[in-house]
Formats: sequence, C-alpha cells, structure tokens
Amino acid sequence: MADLLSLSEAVQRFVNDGDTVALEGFTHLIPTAAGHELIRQGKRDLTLVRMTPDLVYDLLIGAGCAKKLIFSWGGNPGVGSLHRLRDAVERGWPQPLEIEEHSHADLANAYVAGASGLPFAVLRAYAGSDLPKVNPLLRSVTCPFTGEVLAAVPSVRPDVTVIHAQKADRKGNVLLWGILGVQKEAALAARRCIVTVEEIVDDLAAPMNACVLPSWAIRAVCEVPGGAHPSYAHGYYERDNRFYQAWDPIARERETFVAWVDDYIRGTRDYAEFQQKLAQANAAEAR
Amino acid sequence: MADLLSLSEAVQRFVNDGDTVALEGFTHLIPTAAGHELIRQGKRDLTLVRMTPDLVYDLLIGAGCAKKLIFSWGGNPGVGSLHRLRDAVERGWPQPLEIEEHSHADLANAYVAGASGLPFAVLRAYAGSDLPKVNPLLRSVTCPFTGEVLAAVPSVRPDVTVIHAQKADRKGNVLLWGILGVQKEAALAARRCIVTVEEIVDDLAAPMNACVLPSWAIRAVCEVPGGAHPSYAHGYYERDNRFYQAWDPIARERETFVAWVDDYIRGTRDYAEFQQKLAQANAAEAR
Amino acid sequence: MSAYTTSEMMTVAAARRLQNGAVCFVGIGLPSKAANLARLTSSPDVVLIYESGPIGAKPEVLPLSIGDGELAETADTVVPTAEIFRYWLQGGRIDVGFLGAAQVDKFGNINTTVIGDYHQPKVRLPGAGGAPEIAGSAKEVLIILKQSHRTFVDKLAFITSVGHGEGGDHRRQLGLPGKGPVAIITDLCIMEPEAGSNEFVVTSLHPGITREQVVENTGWAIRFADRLAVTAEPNETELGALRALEARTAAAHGQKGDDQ
Amino acid sequence: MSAYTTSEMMTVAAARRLQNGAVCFVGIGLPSKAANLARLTSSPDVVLIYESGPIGAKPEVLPLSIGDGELAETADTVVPTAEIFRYWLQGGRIDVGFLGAAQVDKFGNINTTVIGDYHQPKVRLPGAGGAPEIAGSAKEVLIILKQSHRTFVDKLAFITSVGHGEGGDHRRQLGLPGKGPVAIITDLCIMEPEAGSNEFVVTSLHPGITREQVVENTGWAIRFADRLAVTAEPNETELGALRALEARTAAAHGQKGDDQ
Repeated sequence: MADLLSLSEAVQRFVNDGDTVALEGFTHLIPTAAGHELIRQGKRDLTLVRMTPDLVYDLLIGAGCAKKLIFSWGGNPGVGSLHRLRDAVERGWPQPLEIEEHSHADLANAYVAGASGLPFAVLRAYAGSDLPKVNPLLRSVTCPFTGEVLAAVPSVRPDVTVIHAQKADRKGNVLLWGILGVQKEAALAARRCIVTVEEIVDDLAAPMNACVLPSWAIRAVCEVPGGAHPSYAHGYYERDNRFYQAWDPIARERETFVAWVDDYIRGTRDYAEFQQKLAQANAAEAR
Repeated sequence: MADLLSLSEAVQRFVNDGDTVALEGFTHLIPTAAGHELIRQGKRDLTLVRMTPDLVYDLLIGAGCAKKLIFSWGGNPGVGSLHRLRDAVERGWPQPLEIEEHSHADLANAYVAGASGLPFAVLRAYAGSDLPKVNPLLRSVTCPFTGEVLAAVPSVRPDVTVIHAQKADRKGNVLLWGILGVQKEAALAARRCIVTVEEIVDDLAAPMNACVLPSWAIRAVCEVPGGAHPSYAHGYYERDNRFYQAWDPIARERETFVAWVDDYIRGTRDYAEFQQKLAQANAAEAR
Repeated sequence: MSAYTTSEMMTVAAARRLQNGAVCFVGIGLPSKAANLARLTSSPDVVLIYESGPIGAKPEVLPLSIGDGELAETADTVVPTAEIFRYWLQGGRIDVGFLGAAQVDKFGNINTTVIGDYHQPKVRLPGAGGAPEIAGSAKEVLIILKQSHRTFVDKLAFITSVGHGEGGDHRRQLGLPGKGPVAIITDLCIMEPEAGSNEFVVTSLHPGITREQVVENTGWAIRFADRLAVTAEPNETELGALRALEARTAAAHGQKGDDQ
Repeated sequence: MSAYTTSEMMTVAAARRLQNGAVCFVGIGLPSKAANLARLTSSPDVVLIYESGPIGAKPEVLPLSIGDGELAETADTVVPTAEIFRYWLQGGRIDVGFLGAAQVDKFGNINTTVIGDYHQPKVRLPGAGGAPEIAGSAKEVLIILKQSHRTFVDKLAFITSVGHGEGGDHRRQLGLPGKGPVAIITDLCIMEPEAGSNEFVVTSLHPGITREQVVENTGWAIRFADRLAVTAEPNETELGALRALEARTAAAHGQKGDDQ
C-alpha cells in the first residue's frame, strides 16, 4: 500500500544518491515538483531516464544532480535547445554528463519490457540508422521462426519512477487520463514508485477501463497541486507556454540559471512556496 | 473505413474457406452470432484460433468447419468438457482436428506480437512444463544482454478476426468496455476484422482513454443485438448460465448435436430468427 | 460448532492461508471461492486479480466464469488480458498464485492437459489456461483440490504447470522466479513441501480424518510430518461467511460456483 | 490571388500531398501544420496520429507540443505512447509518416542528432524522437523543411532516420517495410526520388522560384527532372484556411506553432 506522504518525505525515503531515476510524463503531467525536490535535497550522481528530457531534466542536469542521461528526444518543445543539457554534454558543466541515446519507439518498448519483467525488448528499428554506432546497447535478435533480424534493446528498470497524476483516493489508488505517455509502464518497471497528484479525493469515479495504478503497486502518493507546471494536467490547468519560452533565456547562461535555481528552488522550502514566489514575480512583471 | 453490413454479407465477403480465423472474447462479448453464420454459410477447413474455445468453437468443430484448433483452455466454463472438441480430437468426428496447444500467457503475448507487426513474442514461460514437448512451435530465444533463455512463440496473424462489441457509431468506430480480453489485439493482429455490435449509435460518448477501434482499422461493422449470447455484453445483458448447462446434453451425443444445429442454425435464416426460435423453445419448456 | 462438510473444511483451510494484503492471482472455481472467503473474513485487504483483467475484484457473489461482469464492476480497474499476464504476473507483482488442478504429483506439479497419451488421450482435460505461468512467476503458489487416488498420482501423464519439478532444487535449476507451491489444501488435509526434498508431506489433518484415509486417497506413498497438526475446525464466522456467500451465489446464478 | 509567403507555399504544397482518408503519423511543427491544413481543406477524412497517443485528432488550433490537451480532446481515442509505436506504427497501419528534419541528404536520409562529431558536437540537436521508426515503418514518408545550404547537405554527419540509405535499392536490402520518403517539400520546390537511383531531384518549382535559387540553397549538385512542373499557387481556400488556422492558434497560444 502506498503511504500518503509529503513530497519532501517521499523523496527522502525513496530516492538515494546514485539511483537510476525516471521522471516520466509525455508533455502532459510532467512531474516538475518532484524534480525541484530532488534539487532541494541535493541528490547526486543520478542516472536520469526520460524519453523527452524537457525543462525538468535541464534543471536537474544544470543543478548538478545527474551523471548520466538516458533519453530519446532532448529539446525545449516548441522553443529550441535545452541549454543546460547541451552545456553538460558539450562542455562538461557543472560536471560531465554521459548520454545514452535511443529512439522513442525503443525507449517506449524498453519501459514495456521493464514493466513486463523482461530483460529486453524486441522491435523493428534502427536499420540504416547511425544510432547503434554510438549506443552499444542497441543490439539484435533473430526470430527463431522467420529468421528476421530485429532490434533488441535492454529493458528500463529504474530504481525509482516518479510520475504526476490527476487524482488519488485516500487509499492511494491513482487515476490518470488524457495523454498517458509511458507513465504506467514507467511506474510498473520501477522498483519504487512515487506519484504526485493534483488532489486526493474520496472516490476516484474512474471509468471501468481507465488507467488506474493500484495503491499496492506504488510506494508514496503526495498531494502537490500544480506539480506538473509548466506542463499541464488535463482537467486542471493548461500548458504554460509562456514559461517554456521564458526558460530559454534563464537557462541559456550559467549565471542566470544558477541565480534562478538558488532563488526559486534552493531558496524556497517547498513547491508551494516556489509557486508563490513565481506568481509574485509574474505579477510584478505584469505591472 | 469499415462498411456497415449485414453479418451474412460480412462473412461472405471477408471469410474464405481455409482461412485462419480468430473469434475472440474472453468469457465476455463472445461473437456467437458470427460463429453461427460461419456454419450457415458452410465455411470449411478453417484454422480456428481462440484462447478459450468455449461453446462457439464446440459448435464450429462439431459442424465440420474446422481442420485445426489453436487454443490455450478448452472447456465449457463452469460446466465441464467441450464434447464436440473432444470427439473430434479423440475420434476424428466429423473430421480429424489438428490441435496446437499453448498457455494463456503465450497466446495473449502472441496476439500482442501480431498486433505489433512482430513475427514472434518473448515471455518467461514453459520451463518445466511438458507443453513444448507436444508443440514444436514453443521455442526459445536468448537475451543478448543477460544471457537469460526465454520462451519464444510465433505471433498470431489471423486472416480474419471477429469480435463482438457494445457499440459502433455510424462511421464504424467501435467501443467496448468491461472485460476486454484480447479483442483489441486480435482485431489489430488480423488482416481483416469484422465487428458485430449490440447497437449502432450517433455518438459513442467514449471516455478519453476507452478501448476504441477506429473505423479505418476494421472492415465491417454488423449490428447484431444479442450476438454474444450465451456470454454477456456488459451494460446490455447478463451471462445465460442456464444455456451453458443446457449445452452439455445437446453436445454430448453426435445425434442430439446434429439435430440441434440443423434445427437452430442451418434451419434459421439468420441470428434474429435463431433468437426467436430459441425464445419459443424456452417459453415452451417453461410452460 | 455447527456441523460442516469436508468441502467447507477445505475451503476454510485454504482461505486461512491467504495473508491480509496479499496480491492473489485467482483461478476460477475452488480457488476463487477460498480467496473470496478470505477477503470476507480474515483478509479484507487481499487483492484479487483474475486473468480476464479485473484487478482488485470484490465480488458479492462468486463468479461462474473467469470473466463475469461482477468481477469487472467491483474491481479497482479492468485491464486487457495480455496486460494481466505481462505487467502484473510476469512483472513480478503477484504474491500468491491460487490454483486448482485435475491431478497433482508429490512435487506439486500439476496436470490439467490429458490423462493417457497426449495424442491418444484417455481423458482430454481443458489444457493449460493461465496456470503454467502463474505456477512459474507468482512468488508462491497455493493448490486446492479434492483428494483421491485419481487426483493425487504417483506419476503425471503430463506436466502442464511445474511445481517443484523433480524435487530438491530442480525448480531453481529451471530458473523459475517464484518459489512454487507452498501448500496443497484438500478436503482431508494440508500438505507442505518437506525442506530439502520439496516432496509434499501431510502437515495437518483435518478434524476427524485419519492417516489411513489420506493414504488410501493418495496415489503415492504419502508421508506425514513428524509434528502433525490437526487443522482448526471452521469457526462460526468462517462458516457463516462461506454459507452466506454460497447462498448469495445460488440466488444470483442458481449455482454455488464451485464446479470445474 | 492574394500575395503569399514562401512559408505558406511550402505548407500548402505539403498539405496537398496528403490523400483524403490517409492515416498519417504527424510530427510536431511544420508537418502538423500541413497535415491539419490538409484536414481543413482537401482531405477532411485524413486520420491524424500523434506519437503521444491521440488517434484521429482534429485540433481546432495547432498544438505547440506533441501532446497538447487539444489533441486528446478532439481525438477518437487516446492510447498509451508505447501502443502508438507498437500496434499502430510497427503494426503497419500508418499510410504516411510526415516528418520535419534538421538536415537531409540527397537520398532523403535525415539528421536530427548532431552536427559535427557525435562525441564533440558542433551543434547538438534534439535527437531521434519517433522519427527513425516512422521513417522505417510508415508505408510512405513526406519530409517538409525550409531549404538552405545548411539543411540540404551533401553528407550528413549522422543518419538519425533512414530515407533511401545509399540510394538504389539499399532500403529494400535493409529489410525496411515502408517505401521511404516519396517527397521533400520545401519553401522553394518539391523534390521526388528519381526512379532507380532514388536520388531526390526537383520535380516542381514553386512559382517565381528559379533553378539558380534552388541550386544555391542545396548542398549537393541538385538535379532537375526533365519534366519540371511549376507548383500551383495557393488558392483562396487554402490560404484562407491556413491563415484562419494560424490566427486561431495565435489567439489561443500567442504563437503560430510553426517552430521546431
């Protein structure tokens, strides 16, 4: 059974330095609040897995939490580059970042294999692509019936997966809907799973075949309203496109980035205080 | 785009003698009406695939439509044996029936592989079981990362899959809910798919992440209310447990079976007439 | 204590083995009855998963099929059948696989396929269903079936689902993740694997049952544990819950739901 | 005919390539804009699939991300991302993969990974995303991008997603199921693979564009088809629909949604 915990306590209890950590959410329900908490608690040497690293990993990489990144598309969607990711890869700041690069189909299948307790996934992929030349983990397997050679990729089995969802009930059963991404697979592939939610309710009122993660399959549920900002939570709030654009100049230079992290994340006690601070800054700017 | 057709026309158009045919539905939404129509049209030499052969395949086998059965559990659930299946396997009546036997996990994965366009599925299965001794298609594959030896099974790619669902809209988009079984995978694994539905409606009103088969992924939608009898259609009617019990004496002897098929299936023009006849018989018995 | 049948004793004894909070992959028939009795008595938080797709089913009446609507309506969620086998069973999330059987042998191997030669069968049974992979991947397995010479046999014609294989550490050699059957619960007794050999020996006789009865109804030279217990009789709560469950089931279906 | 920009010409020309009823796997940015323009003009029954999960999306405004809520709300259904790649793309159900690119070469191979050495990159691009398998498995592929010396290069530093590989029947030798890129639509022209060599040659110049402009903006010795067409100008319907779509998008997002 999942415990209903504060995010701070959940991260303290379930995330260790050196862990392989997946924060998943495919443009929707990105667990930003959990990313902040990893920075506040100064987690180090993490191997970060995520199909689309996005702002949340730009932050973690720039803040020095990561030693390795496993990913399949690294950009600021609709805006441009992830400057902190590029700085780490290209110039080793704030520390060198090893990258292990896949395609979306590969990583999605790798999560499915992880959730299925299998050591590898099979897919039709990579013929003619240079990716296998730079990632020795992209191998092949031969069909014992047809002789066809297919791609074999290692399954993803994170130590910890963190996802954000719309609702949990008081027992810790979690419901998400809309763009589901690979969250369910990432949650089930992990040894430990933390779920942040918009709200905790008496009754999930889930449709019969909805995407529900039962309480006993996860470790902690944390109520963190707004925790997926600047991405969105279907039924709760929309994507903050302005913030994605605003991120570009913040992350472009090391100085502005460090100042922002010191101010907004290390300088706040928790996500609620961060939200307050951000709202104040936005209000001041609007004046 | 799916055509909205009568069941008779759909079977005529899309099922050929000698085809590999999957009628799926895991205790729920079993496409019985379609099974009847295959008999009415005298389809022959079919390779029948189905996890749980059930009454619908006992019928097809006894009526002489099948040359081979691929399955993983063959019984009359809650009642006992499938007498026509046994008679065909054990005594070759009305013709010899080749059987290819799997486990549920295997066939479910084989449908997933079929839907995924893969030639085989990988699962952790069969170690210590005698099934691979009698089914040469249960092979193995070695993980290129861990060296673990896993089971490899051929994917299922039926020529035709038939499923029953609750609703379609007028464009032919299909919605099902409740126990989903392997229907979606069986539908997508097939070259051609026929869906019988309880009703055709203006608006599916499907929840956002519901199990919907888009019209363009299937060939025909046929409105056949009650078409899953004696199984059930969630939200429409319940399982007719009495019929499962009544089937036992009907199917036990060749004579009673042939008489029943001649009377109720070959002796009726379509499923609606069958239902009428069955209702009359039940009413007569109740008097 | 009111009178009770050997069938009731079997179901109650099996239900007691299911720890509260355990995640249980439930076979239809006897396992489903015992698992639901556990849920209605000592283990209200047991999680019942059926291969058809319901996770966390809490049926008011026993299902007659493995995919009754009652299971879907009372579940926390209903997922595709393939997902049950892939993410939940093979994914290592099942604590207890609860199985019936047509025949078992002394190492808890199960036959549900055929009696006699596979190609010229004396009796053709339904086949594997979900059992081989439940037996392989559940963290542990409970087996429930009525005991007789015909069902407890010295040598299985066909091993559908492996228990402890040829005994000893054979199961580990096969690379199976789960630890296999930890108890066979019958209408006469409870058997558990002997340390080392993993041969099933009687560890508890149901009240009023003699060693001789067990020996007569076992197809191999069954042995008895040194410290042989007597199973506690069904108490009023257990019997009351079981009979109420069966009465509700009969009212709904006209059947008690323990066949097959 | 009202005046139009080269960008508009590119989008309109790309939209025209999408047959009504085609099932299209849509990349974000330019492909998404062109695919939605097709849906709003000549091909109302085109089926748009986005890798995030929506099937049959009919957005009123252009999505800024590949997983905007608008896509989910207007879709026939929304499935998990892994299912999109497994059942729908790899399953062989995609007629047209509609891709953007950072760079292409003369065989329609695509680089979205890196410029310069992989380990010491001059420019680090976002990476593969869904493109390699879309390029491999869609029945055919359309590529849309602005033409310049920097984007149409003689030799790619990195082949992220294969087009016709080294040309000729190389693609078939690789065992790829789809037939690969059938057109590259730019702001200057339309290129199509030459029969046999599968080298992309210009088959249609956009109105007012000269051969010299195309040559100047191509990093390889671009050739022109013997029968070189001139692309039809955008008509009022096309331009009207495109501008209305962009206006709705700008009103909703404060952006036109054509970046990246």
